[in-house]
Amino acid sequence: MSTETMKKVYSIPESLRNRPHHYCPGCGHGIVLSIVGELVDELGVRDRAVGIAPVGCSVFLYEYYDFDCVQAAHGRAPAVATGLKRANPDLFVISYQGDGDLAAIGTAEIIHAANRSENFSTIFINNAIYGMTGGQMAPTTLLGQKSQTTPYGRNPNTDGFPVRVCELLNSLEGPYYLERVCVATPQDRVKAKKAIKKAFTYQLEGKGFSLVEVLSQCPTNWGMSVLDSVKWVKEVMAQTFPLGVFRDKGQQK
Amino acid sequence: MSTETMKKVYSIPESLRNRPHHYCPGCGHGIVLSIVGELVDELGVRDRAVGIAPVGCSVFLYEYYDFDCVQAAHGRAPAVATGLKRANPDLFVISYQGDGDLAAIGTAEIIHAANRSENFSTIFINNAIYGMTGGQMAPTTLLGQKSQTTPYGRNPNTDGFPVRVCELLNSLEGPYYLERVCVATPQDRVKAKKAIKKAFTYQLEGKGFSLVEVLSQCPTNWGMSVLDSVKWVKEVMAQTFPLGVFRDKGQQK
Amino acid sequence: MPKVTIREERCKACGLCIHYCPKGVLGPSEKFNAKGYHPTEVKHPEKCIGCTICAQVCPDQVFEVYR
Amino acid sequence: MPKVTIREERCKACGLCIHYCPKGVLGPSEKFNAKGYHPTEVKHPEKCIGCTICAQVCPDQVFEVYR
Amino acid sequence: MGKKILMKGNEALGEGAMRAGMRHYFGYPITPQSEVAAYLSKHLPKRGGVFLQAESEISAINMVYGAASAGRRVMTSSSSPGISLKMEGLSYLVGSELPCLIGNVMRGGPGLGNIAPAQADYFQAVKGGGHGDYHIIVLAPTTCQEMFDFAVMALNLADKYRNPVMILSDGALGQMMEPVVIPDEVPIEEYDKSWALTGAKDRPPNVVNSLFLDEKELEEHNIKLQEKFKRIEENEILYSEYRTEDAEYLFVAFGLVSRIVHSVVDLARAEGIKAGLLVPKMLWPFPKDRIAELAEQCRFLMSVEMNSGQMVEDVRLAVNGRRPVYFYGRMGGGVPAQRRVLEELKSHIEGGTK
Amino acid sequence: MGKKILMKGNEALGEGAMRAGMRHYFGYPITPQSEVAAYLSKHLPKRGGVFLQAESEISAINMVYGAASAGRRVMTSSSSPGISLKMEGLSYLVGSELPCLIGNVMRGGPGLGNIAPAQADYFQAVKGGGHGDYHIIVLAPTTCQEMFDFAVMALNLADKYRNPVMILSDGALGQMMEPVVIPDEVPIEEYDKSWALTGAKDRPPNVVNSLFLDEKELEEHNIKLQEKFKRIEENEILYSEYRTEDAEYLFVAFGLVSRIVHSVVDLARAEGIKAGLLVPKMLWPFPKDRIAELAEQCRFLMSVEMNSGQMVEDVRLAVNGRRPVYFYGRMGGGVPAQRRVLEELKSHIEGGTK
Amino acid sequence: MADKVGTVEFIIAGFGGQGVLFIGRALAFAGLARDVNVSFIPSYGPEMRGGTANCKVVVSDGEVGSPIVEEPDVLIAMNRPSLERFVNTVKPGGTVFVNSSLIENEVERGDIKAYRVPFNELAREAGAERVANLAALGAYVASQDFFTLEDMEGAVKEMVKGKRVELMEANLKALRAGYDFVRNLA
Amino acid sequence: MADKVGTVEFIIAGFGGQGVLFIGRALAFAGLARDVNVSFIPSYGPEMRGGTANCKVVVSDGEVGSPIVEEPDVLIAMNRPSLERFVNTVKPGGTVFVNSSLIENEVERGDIKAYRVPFNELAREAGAERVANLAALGAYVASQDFFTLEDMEGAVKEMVKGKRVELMEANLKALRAGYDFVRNLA
Ligand SMILES: Cc1ncc(C[n+]2csc(CCOP(=O)(O)OP(=O)(O)O)c2C)c(N)n1
Ligand SMILES: Cc1ncc(C[n+]2csc(CCOP(=O)(O)OP(=O)(O)O)c2C)c(N)n1
Ligand code: SF4
Ligand code: SF4
Ligand code: SF4
Ligand code: SF4
Ligand code: SF4
Ligand code: SF4
Ligand SMILES: [Mg+2]
Ligand SMILES: [Mg+2]
Repeated sequence: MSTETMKKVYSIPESLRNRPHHYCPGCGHGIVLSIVGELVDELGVRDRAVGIAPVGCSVFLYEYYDFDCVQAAHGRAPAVATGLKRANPDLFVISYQGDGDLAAIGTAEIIHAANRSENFSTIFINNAIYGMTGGQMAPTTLLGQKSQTTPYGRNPNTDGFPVRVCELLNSLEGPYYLERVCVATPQDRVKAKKAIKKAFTYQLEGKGFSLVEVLSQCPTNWGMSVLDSVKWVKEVMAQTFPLGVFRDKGQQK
Repeated sequence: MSTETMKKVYSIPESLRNRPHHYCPGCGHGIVLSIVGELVDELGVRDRAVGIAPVGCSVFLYEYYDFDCVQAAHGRAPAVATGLKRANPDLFVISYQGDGDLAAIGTAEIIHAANRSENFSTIFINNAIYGMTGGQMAPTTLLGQKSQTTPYGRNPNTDGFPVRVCELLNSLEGPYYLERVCVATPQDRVKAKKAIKKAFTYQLEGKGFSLVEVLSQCPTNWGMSVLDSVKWVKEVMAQTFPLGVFRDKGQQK
Repeated sequence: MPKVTIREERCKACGLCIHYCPKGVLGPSEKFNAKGYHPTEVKHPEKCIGCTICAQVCPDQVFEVYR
Repeated sequence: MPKVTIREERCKACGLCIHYCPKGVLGPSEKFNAKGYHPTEVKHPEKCIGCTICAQVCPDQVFEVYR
Repeated sequence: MGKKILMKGNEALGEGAMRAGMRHYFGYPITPQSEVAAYLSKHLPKRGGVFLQAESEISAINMVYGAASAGRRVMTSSSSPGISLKMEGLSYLVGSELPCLIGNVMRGGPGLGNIAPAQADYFQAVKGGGHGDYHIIVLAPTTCQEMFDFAVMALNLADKYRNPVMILSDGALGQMMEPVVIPDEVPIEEYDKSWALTGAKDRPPNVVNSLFLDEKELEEHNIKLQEKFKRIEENEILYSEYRTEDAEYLFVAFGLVSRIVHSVVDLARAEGIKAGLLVPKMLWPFPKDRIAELAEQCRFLMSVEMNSGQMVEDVRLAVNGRRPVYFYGRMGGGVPAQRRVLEELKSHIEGGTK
Repeated sequence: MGKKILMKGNEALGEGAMRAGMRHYFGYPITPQSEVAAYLSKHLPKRGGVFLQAESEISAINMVYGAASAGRRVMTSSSSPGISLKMEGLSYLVGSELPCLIGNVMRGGPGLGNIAPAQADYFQAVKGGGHGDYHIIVLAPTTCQEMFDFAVMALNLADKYRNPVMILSDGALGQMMEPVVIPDEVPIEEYDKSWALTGAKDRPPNVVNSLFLDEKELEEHNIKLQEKFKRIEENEILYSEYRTEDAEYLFVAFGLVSRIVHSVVDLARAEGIKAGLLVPKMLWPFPKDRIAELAEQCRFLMSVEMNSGQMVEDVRLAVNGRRPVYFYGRMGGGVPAQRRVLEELKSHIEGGTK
Repeated sequence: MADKVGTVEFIIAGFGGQGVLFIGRALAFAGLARDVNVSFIPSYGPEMRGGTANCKVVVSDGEVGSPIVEEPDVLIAMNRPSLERFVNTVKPGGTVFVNSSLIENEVERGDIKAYRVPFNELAREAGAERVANLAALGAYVASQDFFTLEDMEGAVKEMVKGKRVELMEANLKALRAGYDFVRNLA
Repeated sequence: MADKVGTVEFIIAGFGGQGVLFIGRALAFAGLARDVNVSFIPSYGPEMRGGTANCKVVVSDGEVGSPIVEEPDVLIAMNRPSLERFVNTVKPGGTVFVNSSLIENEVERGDIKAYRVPFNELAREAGAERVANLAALGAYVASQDFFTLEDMEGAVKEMVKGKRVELMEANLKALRAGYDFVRNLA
């Protein structure tokens, strides 16, 4: 049977450009990229979407999304998103940040955007490392984890504790929806997509600030094989960062 | 009876310089200043104390404390304290911040110092306003409260919610001790002093990060009489910012 | 007899001491101090019990208390 | 019959599709692609059930799935 | 015609920007620019605009980045230390070619300094306080009226060149009140904004970006920017002159100081000294050709500033050795006194034009 | 004697600082300076020091402020955008007269730019990217050995003058490996630190501060700072020369570029063109007197830089119109090619010294 | 009433709470209403809170050059530190208004005209000590012939519009009291 | 074995994972051990991840001027894009090493010497495809007479000390295989 007469049940989303990206083999960023593309297609918002590319491994998002994009300074995506959305509330704003970006240099920006409940959606890629710069400690690096700047393992006495972003933001009144997911297995991927869809839908409904934290494998900087890395997400990382819904004002009613 | 033969039961603490300060009449900052001076005397740490003066109404602290002092850039007192304490762990470091300083521009610094459980004490003056610059909205300004930049009252939809610093930091693993007090009445002042003493003692014991939040009247920028302002602290402000101990690792054991 | 002294040039007339003194010892003076305020003065020295409350609530370190 | 196609020049040989394909349809090729990887290829086309799992777990948008 | 009202310089800045179509303000409080925010927080909502007090100056400049990306006329303002915090953002704005207005109401430095008027951020504004090769257009008003007028001009220029424009004023100009004529109609120039992020509907996606990982691409991007800067230098010079026709001694001064020196010129002339004054009202681009021209007719030049000598370097570069260029300045909030400036002038006349 | 080992420039910087007694490092990751942090995170703890990865560049520079207040030798490092974020902190450090070492491993700009080597932060470093009147000492190494040596020198100078010192290198110098001789003994100079915050035991309290609300006080403070800057200018000039004795055409270049131009000089001489090269190894203070002197003997000067023309302004100010000063530069990470520079030189020779 | 004002430069100084900026702004408003050029510049401080305050005003038929008054024609000193700080900067031939309620010192210069007026007392009589600044303004008006009392009343009404109308009456009373006091000296 | 090396400039280029930086560093280490001057400069990218990589090495008896090699004496091209990008920059009279396992193209320039060596196959035979870079290094060593095979073995041992010692054997085997391959061509 030739492909012409068959139904295409999966192909690269229309909201993504048909060009290869530079993520490493097996990187969680690539999977989330597909999810965002699929959802922008499904929700039919491509022509009012604005993607924000942060500084980090996802810095080239603007080359992958096939819709309007802006590249934000390191950590400042929430401020840029705020400016965009306040300037034009009709835009559908997808902010995207890594853990160094969001939970270190950009701590103030994410907290205050969440506290003002700015009406945009944040996808937060927690890979427990600074990926792009070659594997330094992130705020989310696990205790004992080695990195370029914790060569002897992260020590809570000198380097602090892994920052749990959903829990931190959940102490604020502003956020509308907060969930932590991962993309380690096909089943996790389904849940992650559902969560991001919810975040997007809430934005379309004008509900305010949503954030979906994705535990995301970085085989390169974890120094693991891809298969080990997805296992590590489930078995190790999720111990420190439990999966689940932290806040869903849409369900409270 | 002449004063010579009497016991002096109160006079200006030795750790404070005997010179007038510039705080407005009735300002809570002035009361906390006495408390800090009394405690530095009582704990006998004047000769290894370093006070940090933030940018805000307390910017001149270095002129009031009679011990070593450093003036920090707006919001960065926790970073300066970290540098000092890491450089010389024998120093007794008293960081002092206003609510604009700590909970707006300095959000990232306080969160990460707390998360690393840096071994210094923070006194956090929450007066629900930017005092020094003439009364703009602070992160802690109450909903509906008018200020120079919320002339129509703080609106959660555009200006966000009052940030509860103790609650926010309590979502982190790092802090050792967190308490919220006020200095509206003589009784409150006693509790406030006890709390700050605890924070200081924990530092001397090397326990890590402590913060005491003080709800503090700013009659000038609240546009109230001094007596109304202390009433407002108790009756209105404490509704949004409940007093009490949020974390005390010393008591958990 | 307990007693308070006032460093009147530091007083900013906020009134907290007057308000919280349990014995009504204190009150505002008629005159101006160098800062332009009417400083607190001891109106009823005989009533003072030396409780230090005035000193504690005073934001301007005006008082010395003797017992 | 369900079917997958592979845009082999995008593949980075991470192996996720091979690992997660419930039917063992996929495997690594011997040859290099332009990026220097041994791309995934369809080893057992007849076994494919068109479940799209490969496409979903692929970080590199390599697959098209037909049913 | 318009109406004439008494306004603070800071208010005039805010009002001018609003009249020029600015509807989005993002800022963080700092003295002596607070009245900009106070004024706009009151008036922007009434005109359907957005006033947002950001959590920091950094956040504010990045909100500006976002709103400018969306194609809106947008501004922020601050004072010296707060402006320093915006340096990364400023470099990004230029790199991404985003128009916006930035007000710097300068105060004494370095560090926390004080809140008195100063002009010590000249280098930062004109040479580039942020990283990389860039320029911003820098306007230097001298009156409250110009605070208003230049805000309008700034927003027009920003859109025209897709480049940030800074209004470099100081605490005195910001705090003082003068009558300001608010015209009924303000000349808002419209420029193409098809680059803005409005949603990729019926057009290819737009991208706002300053990242060019490939060295060749980044170099091309830089060349494009440099060409733009050159175009600006050719088209946009702004200065005024006072009694220069026959001046033998040329003062150069900007902002508040130019008004003081204006009075000094009169004092000098009254004593028979042929002094004149050139006031750059745009600091970048700098009126270097005109200064070079005037240098020919003068014995020497003298730059008077509220700093340790910054603009004087640009005057020297313009004069290029033709004539001596002297400097007189005050720092830390000190304002040059007329008599003192006059003395300084005379000392150089007497000392000969060494 | 010491031992000779192969090191990256970034590592040599870190090692040099440690050898000079730096035991406190506060930084935030950024390419192309990451190896400084990687190296120090490994080695500082072994030597009883503190390596702390801060939550941001701003936090890092303020931790430096704290540790410097305590009287310790301390450093931070970053690259262009990260350095921009330190501008407020830098102005505070100078204002409070705190010694420290700041490494800028420059990359392409403006904005996010790229991670290729560049020299476009010259103005920021030399003219003052932060607010207020200030200067920092700026060292410009040209080899991995100088990355090491200048780190030592920087920490000595910082303590000597109670002023921040910057090492301005670039991505290529940071990433390249060369043999570095690590001497057995490093010359650590000791200066008075009685101003440091060590606890007011048996002495009056010390205060580290840059706030002087009173205009007169702030002006006095500034005058004191300016006097110090003057002293530095008088004492601390650093440059090297190559074939300048009889040079008719003088190149001026710093950092990596100076090594390229060094080769160009040989190429030119091989063709009978009398080229020479002056390499400022300290950019502030700038070797202006020597350049002015050499200008007398030359037909023209030419500044070669990896930017759009920044140091050339200081060369022009030094030459003050005596001779033409040309510029050749590459931007965005482009490195000047030897042949291209030679052509540029020849084109000006042929074009005449207009 | 004169048509031309020439150029008059003012320094008005006192404690933080004494309303010296109000005096300055009132002069500026009145000048604007009379269609002359004006500038007003406060010494602004972080001290919302006691401390001292002053402002500088220029009123002129021509363009206002420097708004920074170095040598005033008129000094209004509401307290002693202000008098001490500024009295020697007054132009020869200038005028000083001294708040005799708070200042015991005499003006020692012979080349300027000094009015000693008990502004606080006049204000207390007018209904509120805090409107002493208006008494000072009134005193100045009485000393010259460009601004009329009506000009100032207009400016004051304009300025206190809306807020604190309850003080309006005391304001106007104090203004007139200061005016009358100086007129009666003559 | 020659005593002097003169000045030799290298460009070594390939895919991200092909270990081209290792080759460059090995040359630099060997040079240091032989007491000549060296410089090594990687093209560093954010791409830890596939993509292309290259490095530049200078070995010289004299001072190293510019470490940025514009016109190499020696090019080692581990993949096709690298050959295409750099082959025309090689100095006339220079040498190119082409990884014939991955590159079908011939070198078209007549003024340089080209060695086509199947680095990947040699490495596979030596025990691991990923040590193809060592085969390339060996091939270069065989083509000149300053560096000896022992020099390179020393450098490699120094570099892999501690980590990945398990690969040491394959490394040294591949080094020799590349060396032998080129020697046998002669
Ligand atoms: C102001 C500034 N500081 C630092 C950097 C360097 N930098 C680039 S990406 C990055 C961190 C990336 O880590 P993360 O946010 O966790 O994203 P990931 O790469 O892991 O997805 C850093 C520090 C920069 N570009 N700008
Ligand atoms: C970088 C920077 N931004 C802004 C300011 C201006 N500023 C001085 S104090 C202050 C806020 C003070 O408010 P808060 O921290 O609440 O202290 P308070 O005066 O209320 O005690 C601000 C914004 C500054 N000095 N530096
Ligand atoms: S470094 Fe890590 S996060 Fe970045 S692309 Fe590679 S695998 Fe993904
Ligand atoms: S403004 Fe408020 S906080 Fe500041 S000194 Fe006055 S009363 Fe206190
Ligand atoms: S000591 Fe007690 S009783 Fe005496 S004046 Fe003070 S508060 Fe009143
Ligand atoms: S509390 Fe202190 S400042 Fe306030 S009135 Fe009493 S004495 Fe004066
Ligand atoms: S569609 Fe399902 S069965 Fe077919 S190859 Fe993909 S994962 Fe395997
Ligand atoms: S998941 Fe995609 S990239 Fe990974 S091996 Fe399969 S096809 Fe290749
Ligand atoms: Mg990360
Ligand atoms: Mg406050």
